[in-house]
Amino acid sequence: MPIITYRQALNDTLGEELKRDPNVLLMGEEIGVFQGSYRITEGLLQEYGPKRVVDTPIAEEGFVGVAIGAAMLGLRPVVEIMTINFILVAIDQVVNHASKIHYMFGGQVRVPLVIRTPSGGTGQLGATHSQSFENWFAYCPGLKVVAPATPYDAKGLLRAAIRDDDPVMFIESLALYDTKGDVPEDDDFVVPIGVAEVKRTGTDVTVISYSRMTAVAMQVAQRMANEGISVEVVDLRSLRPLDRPTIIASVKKTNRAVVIAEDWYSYGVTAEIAATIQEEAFDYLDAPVQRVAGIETPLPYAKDLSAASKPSAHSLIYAIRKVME
Amino acid sequence: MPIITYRQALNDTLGEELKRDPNVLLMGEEIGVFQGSYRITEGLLQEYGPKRVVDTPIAEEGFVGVAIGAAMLGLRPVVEIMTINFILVAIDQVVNHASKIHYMFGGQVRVPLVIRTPSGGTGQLGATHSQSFENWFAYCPGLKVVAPATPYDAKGLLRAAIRDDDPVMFIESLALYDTKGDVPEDDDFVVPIGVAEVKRTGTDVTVISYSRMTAVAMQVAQRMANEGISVEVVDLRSLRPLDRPTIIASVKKTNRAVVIAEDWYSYGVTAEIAATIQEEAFDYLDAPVQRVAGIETPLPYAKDLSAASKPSAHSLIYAIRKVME
Amino acid sequence: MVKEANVVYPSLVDEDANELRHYYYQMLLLRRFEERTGEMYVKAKIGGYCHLNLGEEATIVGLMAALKAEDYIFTNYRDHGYVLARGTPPGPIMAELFGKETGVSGGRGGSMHLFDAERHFMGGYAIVGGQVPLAVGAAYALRYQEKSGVVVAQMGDATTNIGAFYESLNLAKLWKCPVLFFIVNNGYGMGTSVAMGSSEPDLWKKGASFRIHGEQIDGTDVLAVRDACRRLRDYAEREADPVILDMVSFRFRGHSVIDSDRYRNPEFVRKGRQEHDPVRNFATLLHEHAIIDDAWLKATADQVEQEIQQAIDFANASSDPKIEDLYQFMYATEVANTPGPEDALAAVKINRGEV
Amino acid sequence: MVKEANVVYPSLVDEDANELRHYYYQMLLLRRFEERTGEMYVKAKIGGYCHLNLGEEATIVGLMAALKAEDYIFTNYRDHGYVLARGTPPGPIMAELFGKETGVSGGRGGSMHLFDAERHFMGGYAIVGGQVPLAVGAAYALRYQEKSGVVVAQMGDATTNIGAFYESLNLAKLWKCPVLFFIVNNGYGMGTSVAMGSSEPDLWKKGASFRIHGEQIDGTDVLAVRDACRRLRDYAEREADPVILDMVSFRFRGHSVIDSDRYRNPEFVRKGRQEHDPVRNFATLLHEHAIIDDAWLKATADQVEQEIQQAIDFANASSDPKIEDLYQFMYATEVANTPGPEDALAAVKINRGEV
Ligand SMILES: Cc1ncc(C[n+]2csc(CCOP(=O)(O)OP(=O)(O)O)c2C)c(N)n1
Ligand SMILES: Cc1ncc(C[n+]2csc(CCOP(=O)(O)OP(=O)(O)O)c2C)c(N)n1
Ligand SMILES: [Mg+2]
Ligand SMILES: [Mg+2]
Repeated sequence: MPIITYRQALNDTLGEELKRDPNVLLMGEEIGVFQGSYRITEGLLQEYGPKRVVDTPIAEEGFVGVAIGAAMLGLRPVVEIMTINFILVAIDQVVNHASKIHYMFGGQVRVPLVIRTPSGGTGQLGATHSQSFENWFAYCPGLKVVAPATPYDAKGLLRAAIRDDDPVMFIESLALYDTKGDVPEDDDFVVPIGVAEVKRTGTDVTVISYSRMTAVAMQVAQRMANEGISVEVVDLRSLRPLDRPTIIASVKKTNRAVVIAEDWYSYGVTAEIAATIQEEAFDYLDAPVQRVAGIETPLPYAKDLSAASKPSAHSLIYAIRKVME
Repeated sequence: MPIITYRQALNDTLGEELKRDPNVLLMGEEIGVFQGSYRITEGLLQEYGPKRVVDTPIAEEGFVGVAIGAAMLGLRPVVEIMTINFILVAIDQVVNHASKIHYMFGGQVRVPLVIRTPSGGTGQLGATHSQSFENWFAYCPGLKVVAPATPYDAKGLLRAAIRDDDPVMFIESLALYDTKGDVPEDDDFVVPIGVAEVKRTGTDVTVISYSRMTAVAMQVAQRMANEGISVEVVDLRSLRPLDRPTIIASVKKTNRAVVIAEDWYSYGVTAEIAATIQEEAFDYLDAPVQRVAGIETPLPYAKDLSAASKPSAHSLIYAIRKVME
Repeated sequence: MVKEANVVYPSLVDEDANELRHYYYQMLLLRRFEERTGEMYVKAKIGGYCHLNLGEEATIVGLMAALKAEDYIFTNYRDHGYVLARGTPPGPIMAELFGKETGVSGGRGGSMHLFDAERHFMGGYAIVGGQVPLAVGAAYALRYQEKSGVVVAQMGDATTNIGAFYESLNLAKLWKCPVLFFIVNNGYGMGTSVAMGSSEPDLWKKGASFRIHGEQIDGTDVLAVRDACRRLRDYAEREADPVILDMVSFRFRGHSVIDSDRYRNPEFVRKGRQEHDPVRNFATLLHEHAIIDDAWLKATADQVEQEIQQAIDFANASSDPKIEDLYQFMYATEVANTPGPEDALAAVKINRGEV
Repeated sequence: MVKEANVVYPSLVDEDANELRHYYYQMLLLRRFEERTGEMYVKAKIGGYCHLNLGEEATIVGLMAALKAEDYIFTNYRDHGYVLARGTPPGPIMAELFGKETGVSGGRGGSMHLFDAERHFMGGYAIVGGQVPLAVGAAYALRYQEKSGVVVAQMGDATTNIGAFYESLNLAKLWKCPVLFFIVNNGYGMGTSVAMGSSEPDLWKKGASFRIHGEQIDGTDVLAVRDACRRLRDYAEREADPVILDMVSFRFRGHSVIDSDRYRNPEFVRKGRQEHDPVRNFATLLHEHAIIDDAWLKATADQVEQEIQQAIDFANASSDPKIEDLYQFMYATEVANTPGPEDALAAVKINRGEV
């Protein structure tokens, strides 16, 4: 399998799906002429032309709505929202419309829509440009929410998302774009939506994570191995549907769990995972599930404060040690 | 103490605060000429005039932003959003601006703003008109989120919210408006933000809830008493800040906990409470914390399906029995 | 941009008499459907929020007379009349209001969320303005797929104050989408008059910031509506260009069936209902031109009554959606870890206290 | 609505020479501040996103010359020049960019979130359009409190496509708010030209749907800007009526310091920078009128250089915000169950691996 970046995996997949299905089109701000704020769509306008790669005005509510309406008539729009912070102006369209249309109208019409957007943020992006809202979407029935951690999953899940007939929120991460990994060349390879993966097996403690934090967890697991602690890493990959059986099976084996996510601590993704584990594996737990997540302030800009506000390998190690006590 | 409805408690408090402070003003759709979609503002336009009671066009993003900007210059707007479902079009203003302004600008300016809105819904309101999003706001640092369950708390918390210098989301419930209870006449009575209340003491199991579900919990606690099960009811009242000490103290006493909320099950408020309890009272728990919450679909309209999708006294009793097993 | 002078039809010679009679029949059907719906609501056969089209019959019937089968329609919550006039039988519509499995949305939607895919009726959406970008998207898809047809974005007057409306105007113009922005201007958004809500109360001028042509039309005159819609529909399709139609009509009752309308002067309402009744006015016109007579009116009224009664009977006789089907329409593409019928039964039993 | 003819100033006799020199000084200060800021970013003294005002100096200095102390200003993320021209010393601004405690926002905001309450500079907001309703709200408060003054809602050209902008226009007009909708029309929103984004590319006409007067002004001519702003500011205050100013200028570099600007033709950019340089053009004008000479230019350049170097030195010498102050500005009104300095220290230590 060739080794490529996460960015390349996304770019390849978008191109291949554009080629495969004439109803697939890309929409978003700066995805064409500018070639993508984070270069995910680089070269695609040149290759597929302005009908398939559509630069939009700054009107997220409008063009997300347009994408939903177009999907209802059979197009398969893949929308880029520059970062998840900006989806707040379009969230009514996603949650009050896209997520409900199939169900509320008795299954008469489908909304094959993908919304791609990077969440979280490192590097002093400041209070308005570094938030995570995937928990909000994961809360909403009718949506599917995926958040790949590797180039492999990025490709497989994006393909699955584009070929899926429901609205899929596809959560990316700026810090992952340059990471590298194996990606199969097989044209029909997909990663199924709704299925977590044990990315590393272990026996002492289960770490549950997704997206960028899975990369952190994998590094930490390696380090902990040197200290003689065997860490199993469950990568959620999908936040909705949530693959509870895989999480629970792992925790029943290791009897200890740490959940890590980049979002704010209270009411974030880690809350759902911890609550689920205590519910379904209570008798197997040797210690309370530890949660590792972001410090709860609007992210300060100053370098040290900013860096210190986000969960890290350090905080994961701290939590693993705590749960192993 | 006089016995009045939750609606009356809100209406009285709004009137009193309008009278007390000339910088307090009310804004919202249909709050004046129409006298309030749910009659919370009845009579206030007549009494305080159009400068203080401002009917707005249907432009939630715009007028919530106007209220924030006005608050920055010293006004104290109390905004009504007709139901929480409609706040999605204004959520950028609340989360990307109101919640961050004090922190991000180094404390130079305050945003004394209250947003009142009913959440949840009974009675076939359908998929777009019966949602709960208070968990979304509770997730956001910089906001305060309160959700009173009784006329007493409605009055005390609304007063506290209006006199508070931070943006406060004030969550109401359609089904509570006609409920009655004691309300003190003391002009300076407030209920502190950030403090839960043990609304009923008990020894066998703690039920944690807020807003309408606290009313359900209180009824169920009474019923369970007849069966010899002593239920302690912790009413959160504030979702942010969350009064973890009160929750934990109760659970450490009863050793069993059930959390009930009207919102969707996964990633809802109950997840945070359950996660918190297992974290801080793990060794005291005799059984996993049970969560009771809404079934995860866009709410179907049909009467039976609709009613059966929301948590009820029945489901709370079921969970209490389960946790007592 | 023009404010169209009210067209007067001194003679109906160029009209097909059967068609005129059909318009009347349709308007009466809408009128009586809504009145009976109000009754059914009071009888608690219908729940939730329920908004009637009373007073707006000409707007709806005129529009539908102008549309072609390939056109699509997106509406707000005040949607009963549209799907009815588009040709959906009254039975499944009433059944939806009753929340029955035979309803147009399988009982899942209710009054505000009707849908009929077959007839390109693309739904009622209850968030003010939410339907407007969707309609632009449908028109976008028509253009993308090089199909003919136009898309109607129906909305109320007060909806023209929300951001989604303006973003939609810009995108529709910029992307050459054949959209009719169809504003049912009944003078009020709940209790808020047009002038209280819009700094530009001439709603047909609201395209000015977007280079979009707009016209004001007497929405109580079914022929004026039909002609304007035909002309502008064809224009939009031919030129791939959006237009705004400001359809002035009179709201007969409160905002929804539970609104007592206490903010409108009763005399104003009485007069409005008398002068701007599209159904009665059209009957008078047809009568004057000897296109209908009393016997025909009576027979038509009877037929309408019967049809609606049949619809109510149909709705009454229909079954509720099955509890085990609670998750039925959750996803179009099944994936792992989603609940099924047994989960639905188990969960519902708990909520109902049946375990 | 008028598109103002470009005013030509054949003579500067009516002008105060010192004031003219001050404009030049201010524009140069902005120019060099931004150029040095770009350098500091490359040196990693500044992080996050960083947007410069290069090419927009006349727009900013002209505006500030027209505003009064009681006026308020709300901007987007391209905000350095505004707070600088409003009179905030360069030191605390640069310190904010460096993320220092002495910064105008205490190091919590950064480049996109400057603030100076004392000078009524009400912040940079980085969500496109988000600042616009806030500005209307401030103007609303002025009217409510019966104070004089106006509020500037600064934004870029591409911001005029978002819903919040239109809702704001409607509310400002309806509620008689003295707002200057101040559009810095630099031709692009990132890589998107005005014509690609707006169906009405004449941005000054975008008030047409709201009965709001608009004008287009040469944003590279500091005197034209000042005069238009004075006139329209006074109009807005006197009539309690909003206005739109479409300030045409040229963006010298990419959208932000990390944008390589590869979508604009290099020749186009070269020519634009040559022809539409507000600083150089104004120097030429003053030179021609013998208001300045080479010696003065040199002295001014030196002074500016020194001031900015001092600002950089100040920023470098300043301390980072203290870790224990992480929660410091969380709430204006303290309530129970909120974390404090010890919690901050404990949490940060864990994240940093110091425990
Ligand atoms: C975003 C949003 N805000 C508020 C509401 C509540 N609401 C429902 S209908 C309505 C009035 C709409 O008036 P108009 O557009 O004139 O349509 P009409 O009801 O007169 O047909 C309001 C405020 C809503 N559904 N959505
Ligand atoms: C709601 C939202 N969408 C997208 C962005 C990303 N973004 C930041 S600036 C910008 C371009 C704005 O252009 P313009 O308004 O012309 O201002 P300029 O940068 O040219 O000064 C975009 C798309 C954002 N910050 N907020
Ligand atoms: Mg109306
Ligand atoms: Mg620009």
